[in-house]
Amino acid sequence: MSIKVLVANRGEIACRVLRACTEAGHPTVAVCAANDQGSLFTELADETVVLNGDSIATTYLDTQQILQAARSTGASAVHPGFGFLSERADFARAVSEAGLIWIGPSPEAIERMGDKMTARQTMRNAGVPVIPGEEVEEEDEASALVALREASNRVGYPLLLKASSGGGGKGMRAVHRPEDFDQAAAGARREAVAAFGDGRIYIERLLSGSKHIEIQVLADQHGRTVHLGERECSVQRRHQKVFEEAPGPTMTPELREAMGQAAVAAAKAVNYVGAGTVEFLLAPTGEFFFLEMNTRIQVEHPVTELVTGVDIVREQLRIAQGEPMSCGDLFLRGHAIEVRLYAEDAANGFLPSIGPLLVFRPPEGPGIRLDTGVREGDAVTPDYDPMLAKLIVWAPSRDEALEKMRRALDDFVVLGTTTNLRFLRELCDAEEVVAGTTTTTTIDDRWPNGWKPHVEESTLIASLLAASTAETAGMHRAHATGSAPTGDIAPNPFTTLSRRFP
Amino acid sequence: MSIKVLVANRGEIACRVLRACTEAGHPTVAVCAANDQGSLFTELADETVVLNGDSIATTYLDTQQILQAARSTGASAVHPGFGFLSERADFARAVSEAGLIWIGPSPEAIERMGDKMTARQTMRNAGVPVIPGEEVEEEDEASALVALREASNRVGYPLLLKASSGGGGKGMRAVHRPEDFDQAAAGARREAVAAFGDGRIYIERLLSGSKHIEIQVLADQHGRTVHLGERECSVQRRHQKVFEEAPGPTMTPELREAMGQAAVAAAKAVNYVGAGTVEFLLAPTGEFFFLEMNTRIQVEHPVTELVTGVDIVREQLRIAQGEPMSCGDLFLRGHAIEVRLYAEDAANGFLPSIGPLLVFRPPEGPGIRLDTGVREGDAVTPDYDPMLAKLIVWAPSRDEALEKMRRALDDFVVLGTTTNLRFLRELCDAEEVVAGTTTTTTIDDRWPNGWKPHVEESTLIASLLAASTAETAGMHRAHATGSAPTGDIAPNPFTTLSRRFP
Amino acid sequence: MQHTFAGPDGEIEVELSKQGDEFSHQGHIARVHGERIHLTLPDGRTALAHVAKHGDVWWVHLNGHTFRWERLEPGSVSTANDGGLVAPMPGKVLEVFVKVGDTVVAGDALMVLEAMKMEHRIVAVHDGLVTAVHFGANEQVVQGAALLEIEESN
Amino acid sequence: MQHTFAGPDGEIEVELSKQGDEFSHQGHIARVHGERIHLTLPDGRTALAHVAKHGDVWWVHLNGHTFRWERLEPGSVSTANDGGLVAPMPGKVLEVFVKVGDTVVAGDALMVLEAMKMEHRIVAVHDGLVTAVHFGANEQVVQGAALLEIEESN
Repeated sequence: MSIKVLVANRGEIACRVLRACTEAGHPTVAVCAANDQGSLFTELADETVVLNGDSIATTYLDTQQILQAARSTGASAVHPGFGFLSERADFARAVSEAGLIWIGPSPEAIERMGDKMTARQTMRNAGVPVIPGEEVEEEDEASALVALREASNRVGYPLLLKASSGGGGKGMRAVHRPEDFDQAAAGARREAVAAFGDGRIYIERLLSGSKHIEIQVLADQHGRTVHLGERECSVQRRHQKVFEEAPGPTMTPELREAMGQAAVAAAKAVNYVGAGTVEFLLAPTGEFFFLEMNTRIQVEHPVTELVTGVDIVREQLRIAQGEPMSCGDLFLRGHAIEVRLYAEDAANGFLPSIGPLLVFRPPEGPGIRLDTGVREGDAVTPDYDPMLAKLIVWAPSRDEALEKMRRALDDFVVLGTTTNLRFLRELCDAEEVVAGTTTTTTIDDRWPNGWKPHVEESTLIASLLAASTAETAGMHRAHATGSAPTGDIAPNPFTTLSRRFP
Repeated sequence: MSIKVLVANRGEIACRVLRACTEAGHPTVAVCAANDQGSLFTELADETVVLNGDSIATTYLDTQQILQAARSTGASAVHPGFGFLSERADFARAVSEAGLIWIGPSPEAIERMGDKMTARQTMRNAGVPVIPGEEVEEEDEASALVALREASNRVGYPLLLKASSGGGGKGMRAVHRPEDFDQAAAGARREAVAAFGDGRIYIERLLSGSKHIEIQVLADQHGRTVHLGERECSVQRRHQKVFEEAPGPTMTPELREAMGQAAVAAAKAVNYVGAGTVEFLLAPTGEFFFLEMNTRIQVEHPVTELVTGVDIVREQLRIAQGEPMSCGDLFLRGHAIEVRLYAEDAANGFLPSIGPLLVFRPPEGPGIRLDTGVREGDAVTPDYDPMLAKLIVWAPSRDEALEKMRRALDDFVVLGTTTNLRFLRELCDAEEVVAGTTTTTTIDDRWPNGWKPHVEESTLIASLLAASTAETAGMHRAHATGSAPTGDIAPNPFTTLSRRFP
Repeated sequence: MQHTFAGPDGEIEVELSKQGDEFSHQGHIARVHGERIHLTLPDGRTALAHVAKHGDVWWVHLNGHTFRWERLEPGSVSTANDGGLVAPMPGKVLEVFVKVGDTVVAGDALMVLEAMKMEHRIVAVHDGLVTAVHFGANEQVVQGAALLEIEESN
Repeated sequence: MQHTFAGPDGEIEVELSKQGDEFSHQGHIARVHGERIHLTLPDGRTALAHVAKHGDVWWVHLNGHTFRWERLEPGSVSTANDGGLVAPMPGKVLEVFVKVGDTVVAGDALMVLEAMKMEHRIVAVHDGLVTAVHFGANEQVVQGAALLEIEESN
């Protein structure tokens, strides 16, 4: 049976979902803001509806406009991707009430997991271990800050402030000393209000030396709930993951079974349907603690797909249509690694950067997958998240996967915008990454004063020779009218600024 | 241990091997003819040696020059790829005698399998069933033709003439009526002499309605010989495969085991070491017959890699270094399909075409692999084989793999040179392909008078609108100095000719 | 704006209308977007076209099809169907089956050419009289060389 | 031919030699091949460079590294180290921690800017005196706008 799917998202995840729908024979509808007209994902859809508005709030977050787009195009289902409206229970409810298929879990499940404070309580009740900490329900800013301050003393330092509606590192702050608490709490609240419209903050003990391990779950409407094994996503900067892998390099079959069962229990506790991820911290002691459940497809889902052979997006479509999952028993094969390519200056505190993608040539060869929403000629603007692509490799063993990732990163050419490519490449040589002993603080521990690239003298000379040769040979004249974008894009100023943005 | 690998090949297989070597940490050397300077594979190598000569015989087939290149660069191993020198026992011997590692089986194994008539006799002795037929050893042209004519009467019609040194459909002719025999035999001999320097021809009964099933084998120097399951490659035009898949759609575990064991027996009969492929015809009766063994990596190896999780080229490198194979027991997962993208006019008898690759945009998305030796801006010339790329997809099931292949082919953009993309796309809808009942004559049976594309009126109008709009908007002016190649390439004349080349 | 193209089935005229930045033809609408063209079909579906020009030929990719439209300047004549039997690529003549004065019927083999490592048989597409044979066996031919001439009989 | 580039560590001069179609500098050799440059290093290894120019900046990819070399016209002055505190991208000023006349030491927070959905703290890179503050809290800034001025103390 064919459904007409509206994808309420943009960028690489919209591309991922749209292609899966096309392959499954489902007609597709994209929605986009005016500044996304002509973006890759709009070209992959059968139809595109342009949303009125000049901000994210008035376009991709505008429930009414998106429902109207579904009505006007005759769409019968909505896929929210991740971010944006994907974890807004009210949107899920509105979609269902409009008679459309919501490709995701029930609004109730989203609510109970999406509010991180409620989720902690639900998990405690279900017997799933949670990180020691405290929730603060005060809504008023002044009294919330007081209550947080008091709670901080009971939880103890170092601690982590987190937004109850949070995600993606927004509204999150690590605090190591009581004297830094007030400024951090105010900043976290402000960022949370700006990003989510909800300033409630809770406190968790900061478990240093821990690994971030998450379990992918799938549940269909026929009562079957399974887990697809773990992903390790410990390596983070600014609380955002940059290096993810499956299986976890230190995982044992026994621990996988225990964490998998805990994840299945977590999903069942909220009658979960669809694809979801249960995140845990794995302490050096071997204990694991529930962090949160993401009630949607996850950025790093490809590594699980590559080692399990399950197409998670196709399963989402099947489940939403009421069909049973097609995947069989869990069987892991080989090793997959994903790195996130960001438009950012890794040598300058990972500050986001902008600019044209004059050249964008992903690496080629077997075992390499690229999930992206951009192509050569596009431009990186300040309007959206600076993630350009996810580069994923698979190989029969972890060592071979790392070898493949190194080669792939060496071959990835992006010119015109500063990216973290070289940082990711050197990360693949870091002792902890090679040994598989990464924790959530690996980047900070390894580069306490920030990362700088290591460049051989001969490579530096050769690069200057290349620039001089290109200038003398007039190579820019061909480029000027060729693959370069037409619009008037100012040069990226970040790399011309000799100061730090910490 | 690191070895320095010279790749004695070009195009996509050179790229495949060079990348595998780089990932494994082995330095690389490419050799190329002057007209291949700057080709993709030369840019992937650490060093490139340009071979003197203006023909394939004086460059890629010049054993002495290639050995000299190995000496001058200090290479310690030679990978021959497929085609060219890969099945020349004298080259394998010369490489070993020069103190270099030959990444392939022994010269003796190549000789016994490479001469198809000797191989048939060896297999008969090893108890492996061969196709009814006759070998003719006469070297003199006139007496060979007489002997072949006599043998043809004993074998019976329809029959197949094959070059004893043959491969890739060269020197092969199907003959359905005695009155066509003489012309066909003379043509096969002439083509065989031109292509292989050996005009010996043998005759096989033409088993119509059969499937072409081949078994991938791997054998290391520690006495382990395994098979990696089958590939079905029945769909052929001009005796060249265009559509390959694994596993075979009608294969049973019992038949796989029987054919796998026969393939292992065939390899052991010649003390085989390395990667090789044993080709069989599978008759509608369920009987299978040895066709030939290819003593090298095979064009269609990717489908086996995708369903078994084995990196065959990496295993070749390990085996040649004397290490045990790293792969475990055979475990198949999902389904893989490969199609071969040729620069050819499928609507005009599959006549090869040439031209610039003004635009070359492979499809993107999970589960898609492209093995190619070209990129946008290159040109297709008459100098080499017209295969541009292999497009390979993997999905959890055969139906999903076909769906993915259809989407991938629809999204593959090649402008400037006529290709068989649309033919491959419509092939994916052919009843026999969908049902998995393809045989070696499927293309001829389905399109007895040649294939023509089916184009909807609306698509035709839209294409004319696009051309008119592009002309009016001056879109070629940007292109002229951009991605288009600089050299003076004449327009491809094939599509302007209103006649058939059968 | 009027454009004339030669395709596999002869000449086609296109009458292009422009309104703002939209071009249209027979209910189909086009908009240029960078190096691609966004099309809207009469039924509301959209399609993406990639285009590139080489010489006088516009190559168009659309809905999984690739088109090759040779643009004819107003007043010029299409070269697509002039019937000249020219060598499609450089190669070597292996055999010639006809001589001047022979009558041939459609489907008759005329010549065998070796090119791109394979043999190609050249076949008459219509009945006619051979009026010239420009090459013999073993002669090299360059791309575009006229091989033989056949006067069509009706 | 002489070229001057500004990079992260200041200005660098390159003295380029040309022989036939080969360019060289300090024992390294370059050849243009289409839109790529083939390099030969002194130890005989080869490397492939991709290049693209944007404004005055040459972007170069080589051996897994990406370089950004701003070309300086002979006689011009690099803009790379003029110390002007300009907004790196469009955004909103959230907080200003200093006022005109304040003395600051390297590492002091000066301002918090919201851009690309995240907060960025702008920090003094040297000791000095604040001589101008051009924006207050909640003001929108366009890319390239001068935010504040600091006179360096020695």
